[in-house]
Amino acid sequence: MSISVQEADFDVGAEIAALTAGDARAGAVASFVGLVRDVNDGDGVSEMTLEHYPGMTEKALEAIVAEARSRWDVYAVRVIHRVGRLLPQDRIVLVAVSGAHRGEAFAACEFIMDYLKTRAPFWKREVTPAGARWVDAREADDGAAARWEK
Amino acid sequence: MSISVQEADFDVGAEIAALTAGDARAGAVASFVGLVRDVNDGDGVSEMTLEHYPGMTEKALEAIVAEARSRWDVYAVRVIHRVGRLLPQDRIVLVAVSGAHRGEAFAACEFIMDYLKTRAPFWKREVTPAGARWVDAREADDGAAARWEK
Amino acid sequence: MIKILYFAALRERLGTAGESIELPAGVADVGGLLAALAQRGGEWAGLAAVKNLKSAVNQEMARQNTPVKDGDEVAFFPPVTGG
Amino acid sequence: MIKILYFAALRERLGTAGESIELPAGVADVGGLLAALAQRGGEWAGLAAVKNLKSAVNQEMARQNTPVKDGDEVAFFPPVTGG
Repeated sequence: MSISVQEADFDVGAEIAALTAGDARAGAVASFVGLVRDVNDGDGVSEMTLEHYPGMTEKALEAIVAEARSRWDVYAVRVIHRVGRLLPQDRIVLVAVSGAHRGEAFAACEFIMDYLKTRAPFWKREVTPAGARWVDAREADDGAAARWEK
Repeated sequence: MSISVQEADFDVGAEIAALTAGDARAGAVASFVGLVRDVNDGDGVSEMTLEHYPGMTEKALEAIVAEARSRWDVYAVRVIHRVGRLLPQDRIVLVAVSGAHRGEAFAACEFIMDYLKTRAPFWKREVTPAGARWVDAREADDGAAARWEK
Repeated sequence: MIKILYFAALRERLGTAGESIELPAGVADVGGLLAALAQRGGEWAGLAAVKNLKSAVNQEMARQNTPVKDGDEVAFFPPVTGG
Repeated sequence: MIKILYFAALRERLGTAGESIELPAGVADVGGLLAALAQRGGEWAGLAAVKNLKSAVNQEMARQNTPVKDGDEVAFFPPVTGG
């Protein structure tokens, strides 16, 4: 299964290794790990909770991965996104892509992250010294996703 | 130490985790793993040997990392490149970069790989059914490096 | 009947995670459904004016003119912030 | 004295990984050194004509006009293929 939405943490090394296990065509694995930062918009963050839309989340991620596969010749794709309560330095998301060469793997990995940030139904609620608040979407994320439009 | 040239394999998960250990500013780690493919230029590859230029290799990698740091605001960088005899599916290289956000981390990681491919003194000698041969440089690698030129 | 879901800040603001209602008479798309919900008044009156309000129909991202018909699952939520 | 190193296919072709020689009279740069080595004849004669021959002086990538002086370490090699 290439897509997982889960509360549990994941093993980055094992996931990256599994992506190319038994596949000697693969010369490249590009990957991304997103982590909880202890600061956002200038305020300290002591914890966050990730809410999502069960059912749609998985469909949205599948569609994003399918779109990446239609654009680049990649072999295996793995997406893991955590939900629930997370603390600073906790892993949030993993995207890993294998391919023959690095160009396709990098592009597909970055594309998936950019689309995930703008099209997959996850919402972060963070706790700061002033109380809990929902995280605002970053305009930079819309810009990052827009550059892939044909 | 952010740069290693070594015969030994490396632990991708441990290296990626170490990059952000104790650093809660980091929200992003982009990484790349290069692997030995079992085919190159249409011929089967049963093993390869990586030669390098001891001393210059480390200096070249340090210069590439320094250049990446001057271009993007990234936190930690790790480069490991193996030398010696390797078999298909063996890991060859790891580049991992942490930053506050993914854009800088992805760009710096891909930049380091592109420059490493064209500026760090490593040479691959591969064994095919027709005998051993030195791997030719790929024109695509020159093109990939050229796009970063200012 | 249609199923409506509310997420994140919108869920908190409206005080509900979702409901099942008869498709209001004359409602044919997402924009029409928002207008019908606004007639409830209170927090609902401001629903359509929520900045960058996003919607989905049957778990696919939707727009104001995306059709809504009996049996559909419609969701309203703020811009997504995962990853 | 200067130290000259040869790597990869070039090392095999020339049959040596390196040597230490007196800086030949009149040699001031990488191109001049190549011309001087070519005078040895045999495989050396074709050295400067090797496709995409690369060089380094004191472990920094060099060009034909990069200066070479007494005490330097000069290396010749094919295009790199790591990663």
